[in-house]
Amino acid sequence: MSATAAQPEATYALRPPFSERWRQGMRALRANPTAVVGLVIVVALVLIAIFAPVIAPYDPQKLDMEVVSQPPSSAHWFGTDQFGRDVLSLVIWGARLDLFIALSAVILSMVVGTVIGAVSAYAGGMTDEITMRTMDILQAFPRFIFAMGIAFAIGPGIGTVVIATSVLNIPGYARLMRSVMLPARKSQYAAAATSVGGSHTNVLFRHLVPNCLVPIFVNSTLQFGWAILEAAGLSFIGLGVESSAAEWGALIQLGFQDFNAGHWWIYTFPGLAIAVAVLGFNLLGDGLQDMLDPRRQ
Amino acid sequence: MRMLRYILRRLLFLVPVVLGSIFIAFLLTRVVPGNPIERVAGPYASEERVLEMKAEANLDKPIPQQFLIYVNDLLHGDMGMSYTTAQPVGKDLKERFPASFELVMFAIGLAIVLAIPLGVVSAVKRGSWIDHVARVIAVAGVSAPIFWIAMVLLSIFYGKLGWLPGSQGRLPIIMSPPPHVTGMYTIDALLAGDPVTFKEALRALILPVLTLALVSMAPIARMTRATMIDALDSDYVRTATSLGIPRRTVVMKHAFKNAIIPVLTLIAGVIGYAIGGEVLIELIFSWPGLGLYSYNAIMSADFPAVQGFIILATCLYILIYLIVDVITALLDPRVEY
Amino acid sequence: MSVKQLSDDLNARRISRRRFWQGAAALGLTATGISVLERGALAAPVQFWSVNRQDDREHTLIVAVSENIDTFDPGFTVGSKTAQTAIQNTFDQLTQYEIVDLVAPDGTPYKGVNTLNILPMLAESWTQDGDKLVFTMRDGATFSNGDPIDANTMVEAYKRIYETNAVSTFLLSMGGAVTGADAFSAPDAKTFVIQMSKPNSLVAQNNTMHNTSALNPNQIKEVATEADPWGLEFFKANLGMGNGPYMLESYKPDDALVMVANPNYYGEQPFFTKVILKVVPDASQRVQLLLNGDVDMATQIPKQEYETLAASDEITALSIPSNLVAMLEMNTTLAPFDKKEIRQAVAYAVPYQAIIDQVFNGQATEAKSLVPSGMPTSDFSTNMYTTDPAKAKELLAAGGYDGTPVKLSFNAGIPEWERIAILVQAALKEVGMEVELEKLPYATFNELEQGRKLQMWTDEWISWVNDPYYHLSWLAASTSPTNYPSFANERVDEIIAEFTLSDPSPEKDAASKEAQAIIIEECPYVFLCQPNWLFYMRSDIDNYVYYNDELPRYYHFTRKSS
Amino acid sequence: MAEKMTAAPLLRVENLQTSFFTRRGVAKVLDGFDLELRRGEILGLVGESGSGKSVTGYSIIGLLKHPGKIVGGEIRFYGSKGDQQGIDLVTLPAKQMAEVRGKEIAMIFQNPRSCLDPLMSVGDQIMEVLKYRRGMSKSEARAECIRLLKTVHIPEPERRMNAYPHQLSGGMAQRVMIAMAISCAPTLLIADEPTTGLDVTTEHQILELLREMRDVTGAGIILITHDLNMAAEVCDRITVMYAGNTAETAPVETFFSAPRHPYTLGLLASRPRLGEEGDIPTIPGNVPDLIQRPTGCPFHPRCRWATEICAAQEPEPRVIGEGHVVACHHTEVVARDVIAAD
Repeated sequence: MSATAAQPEATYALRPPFSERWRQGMRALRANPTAVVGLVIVVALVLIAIFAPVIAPYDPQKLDMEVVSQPPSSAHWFGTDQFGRDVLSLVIWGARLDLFIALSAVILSMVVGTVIGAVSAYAGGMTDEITMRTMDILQAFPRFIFAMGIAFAIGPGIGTVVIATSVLNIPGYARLMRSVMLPARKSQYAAAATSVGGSHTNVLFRHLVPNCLVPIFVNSTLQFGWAILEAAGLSFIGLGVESSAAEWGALIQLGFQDFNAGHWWIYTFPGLAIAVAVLGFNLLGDGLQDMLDPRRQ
Repeated sequence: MRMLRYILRRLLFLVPVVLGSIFIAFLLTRVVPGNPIERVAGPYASEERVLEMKAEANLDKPIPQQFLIYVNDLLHGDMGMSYTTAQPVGKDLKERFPASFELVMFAIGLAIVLAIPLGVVSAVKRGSWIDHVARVIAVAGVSAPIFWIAMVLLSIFYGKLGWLPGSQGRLPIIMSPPPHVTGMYTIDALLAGDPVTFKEALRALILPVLTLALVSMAPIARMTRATMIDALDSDYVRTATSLGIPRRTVVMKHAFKNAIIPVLTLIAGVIGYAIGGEVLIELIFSWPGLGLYSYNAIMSADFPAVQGFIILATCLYILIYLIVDVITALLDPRVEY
Repeated sequence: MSVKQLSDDLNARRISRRRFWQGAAALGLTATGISVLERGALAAPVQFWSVNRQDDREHTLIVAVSENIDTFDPGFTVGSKTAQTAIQNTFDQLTQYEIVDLVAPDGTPYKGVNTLNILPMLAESWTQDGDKLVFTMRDGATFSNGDPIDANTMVEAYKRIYETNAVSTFLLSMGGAVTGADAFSAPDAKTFVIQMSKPNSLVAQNNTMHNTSALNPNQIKEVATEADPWGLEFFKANLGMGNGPYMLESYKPDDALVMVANPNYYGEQPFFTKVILKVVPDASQRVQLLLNGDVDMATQIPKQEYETLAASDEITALSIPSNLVAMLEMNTTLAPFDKKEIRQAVAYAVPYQAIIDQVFNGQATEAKSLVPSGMPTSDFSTNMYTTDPAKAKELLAAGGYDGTPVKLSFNAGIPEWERIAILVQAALKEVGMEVELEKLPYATFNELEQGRKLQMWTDEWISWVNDPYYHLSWLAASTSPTNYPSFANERVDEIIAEFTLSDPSPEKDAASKEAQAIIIEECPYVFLCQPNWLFYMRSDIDNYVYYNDELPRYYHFTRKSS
Repeated sequence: MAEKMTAAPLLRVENLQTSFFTRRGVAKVLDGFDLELRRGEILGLVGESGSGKSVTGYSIIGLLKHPGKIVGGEIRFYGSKGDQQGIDLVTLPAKQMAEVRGKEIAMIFQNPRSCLDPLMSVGDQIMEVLKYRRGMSKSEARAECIRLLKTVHIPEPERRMNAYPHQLSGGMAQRVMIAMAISCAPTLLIADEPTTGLDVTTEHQILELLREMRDVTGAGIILITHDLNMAAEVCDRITVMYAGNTAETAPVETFFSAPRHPYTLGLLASRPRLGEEGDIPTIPGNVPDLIQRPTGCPFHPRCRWATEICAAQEPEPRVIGEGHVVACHHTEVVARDVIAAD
């Protein structure tokens, strides 16, 4: 622990409340241009996702054989695809579907992972040992292949993509949760709470978990990017969502079918959408990680 | 000797992990609906033939028994026969391994060469525009989908410019591989003293390696930056500075050496990820490695091949971690062994 | 010790040439055989020094293919085109089709085959004598190691097909034409006889295909084990010693299959002394390689690439009418498609023209009957299905469609299916049927299709034998293993049973048309179109011959001198 | 003792202002701080956490970390050559400052084990300094290293040289630190809480060692500590800091016998004494927010003698005795009260 004398030694008990740290974080955000770029991208994406029906100039599912594979024009800024669908509209609606998939995958792995990690840390002993070894095994699995295997096993669809992209994130969360929990378990929080007669479950979930959530939240921001990429990868090899869905990976996959025909707009714009979205989440997560880590302020 | 004992102890400790991975790999293939025999047999095979084939593959037995048979075979070095290549899985994996290994090693090497300086510069110039640019560069590589990068790189450097070979695998199609020693064409070509083959093997590696390196860079750069910042803020760096040790020496000798140890562990993870994760790269570049093999295996429900690959990948992952642990133990006097 | 092992050993320089000769002699190989083997074996390691390698580019044909070998056993190849092509080029059959000059609809002349004129190949001559096919064996035909081929060889080979219950059994015994292994005999070494249950023209046609390729009985004996007397394990993983113009030099999955000219071939030596089938799994990369001239040919090219390739001066793009029918199939035993009206509604909803234009780049013709237009007795006249959403809605209502969404499944490996599925999904949505698309890896797709578990799906069919009854037997007979819609109609079954093996007659033709009309009316299949056979090669490659099994015979090809 | 008091000054800090530019605002951690150190003198710099003691140390040696910055004042250092003019460390270019560090001014820190590079043997670390700072060859450095380790009373120096920091006890590590610090014979040694985390016996030994080093090298030492007992044990003079200002400076005897600043009184009252039971009185209130400093005397919100003037005007340091300087408006009142209480 490197404590510079300019700052009072931070002890666990003395850490300021979450709201204060959050305010500090927000202040810090302003001093961190890359994170701000990330935040702007993420907020923009979320807005696009929410208001997709309003923003999108066309119905993304409307096939129009009159305007097949048109390059970008004033009528279709991003051109049209092989079915005459408006690529811009598809990309906009894609934000909705992709964010939904990523959010579901992250939440699923976060919930399962943190519960496993928390219980494991709290229980200790054999339970902890066995759980963590299982996590070791999962973590040693080749990631994409495992996702492919799961997707293959349960068949295509949105739910499949969510499950396939989330399973291998579970160990990460469990480990993180456990590492945060172990010192926390010994801290005043737990002692104080048990001394006033809280039950174990109560202690576990009411007191310890909230104090571990910040690093997990930061980690999730980074996981978002991965989830989007992995979902796109699954779509590319045909194990993803429905072909006609407005999902970025599926759009790229369809676009690549016309790669040699030079219809670059069909695959480039969804590709850029993914790149921008993932970049946004990564920059934001990276920045948050810096800011919420007291040592790197 | 002490190190050897340490390695043995670590290996022993890993036995349950390997067993567990075998079990999960086995389970994963058994939850797949249906079974591969019907597909392999085709629509024309008679029912008796299908049953016969199932019996041969032990798929007619209860799953626990299948597992025991599988583990028993494994212990005898038999990973089963692949349904897609009609060859023993062990032989398949052995043939594919050098192709993937060569690709991954070059890529990780490139990623390290690019990412670590980026991370170090970022940390040393923390908060400056250099830091921000370096961080964006590092993160940008991991942001675009890997298959998208691969396709675009190919269309530019092969399709448009013709500078680099296209999706034709490890050597130009009409060239035959150098005499087999390691299975890694660049090394084998050098051993054979064949500069032309070496050059071509290297050229074939450029694009897939670049693609894989781009996605491997970000975590390494990010981790280097973080550990480097910690190290630069550390008490021992302050001590060295307070004693007037030149800045260069402080940064490179004290801070960097300390910062790199956790990065090594991360690199192990990145290698592990790459070995199983370059499926899409191998697919697009027609690279006859483990990724393409496992892709074909999964897409054709080739149980033994999928299981074999997962077990190999898991063992490799563990092995890499072990190697890193050993390196760490050698570098860091605090590690007890 | 096997021949292969021996040559491998020599290859890897694990043994000296002396030991090789000793081993070879021990294996009972003839001197010619040994020298061939030795040449083949030595070829690879010597080669790496020949930096030039460009020398033989002129006579090397490079083909980008999409897939690996699934099995090398000629009796069992039904999946991998690469496997079928390798077998077709390394084995001759007893007979072959006559090659004729044809002209494509766009005016391009090309070579094709006349399936009605079957010429001898390994046989010197053949005749059909009532219920007997009699082949007179050629003098001097040998396997690539020099082992002679005579009538007894053929008996062994055909016996293996029957004894192992191979896929080829299915072909030869269609309609009960050839009932068992005892149907094959050799009255003398030069005469090989196939005894049929009754006179028919089907067996002679089926017999021209690669599935009847004869393995070397000596090699079978060598690799056989007690549990596996026919060497099934061995021949699955290893290409048998052939008798055709090429022989296998090497095969590495996901890399390449290399064939070289067979010096012991009884016929003419091919122009291309070496053929490399390079596995390039990604379709657009195969096109890139072809456009850049790194390969001479590319197979399994998605239809949407036609325009790009046809526009290139450096590429010859052939668009040849074929008997392939692309179909939307419905399971007649699963709701809602167990109702004829619902199936017909789908037939009225499908956007036929959009599929031909958008999916097949216009390189397809309309298909209106199960029997394709290029096959005798094909009859489109009773087909009334056009794209008519109003009519489709009407029929959906008549069929009592309750609005339950249906699943349209397709094989992920083929981009055309995906495009068709998206078009069909939109069209059906328009008439009030919600469709979920289910993109399946081919393994899953095949399994579910064969298990009759799909609800609605896309698939295609081409009959290698240009005979409507052969075709109907596969697709419409209720007992057929490939009648995936589970279509069952007594009259159709009756017609197939009665006429499949019968001699040509006006009644036979009329019955075929009757069956077609019934199938159109019952509508288990919606005939989307007949896509043309598209074949791409570099412009300097010449002499492509189109066979209706779509497998290229590389020994025909030549390279134009520049 | 007396002749040391009259010795030439080694360091004179005048009106030093060091601020931390945090995201919340500018924290004036040192706000016009004065200090004087003579050669061969041990000066105790005491105060609560956050009073700016360590920042003073870092300001002098030029190791302030971002976002800390010296914004005003002078640190005049008279160096080993006894330069009459001295050099101003505040304005000294970074390159020359780096020359000064280690050679002229050295610093030892708290948590000595973490102050040594965990990956290098202690011998290598000392030899590294000798190599870079004194241009020694490897063999020279080795010999010198052994000598230095002997100087700081490390037994078996040849063997200990090969030890890694984690293999050393805290006290041993601090000895190594001291050996490194004196390796270039600096004229000024800043010791920042050098005994934190050490047991009482070791603490005593380290302090003894510091004194010995002063005697041997004649260097001036600034001992930064919050522990008055420790300061009493080893220091010649003590300066009390409060919120970045000098509250009181006095020779050690005067400091304990006649303290005159209210804050000093509070500190003295709250120090733990051996053998005493019961509650230790603490100074009420908290260290002030350095971003929004109180007006006038920074201590006034906590001071029981505070009057209106204290809030309005910052007290000027006043000399009230031999080397005794106090910054308080009410020194006389305090003195009267203290004497009365005694």
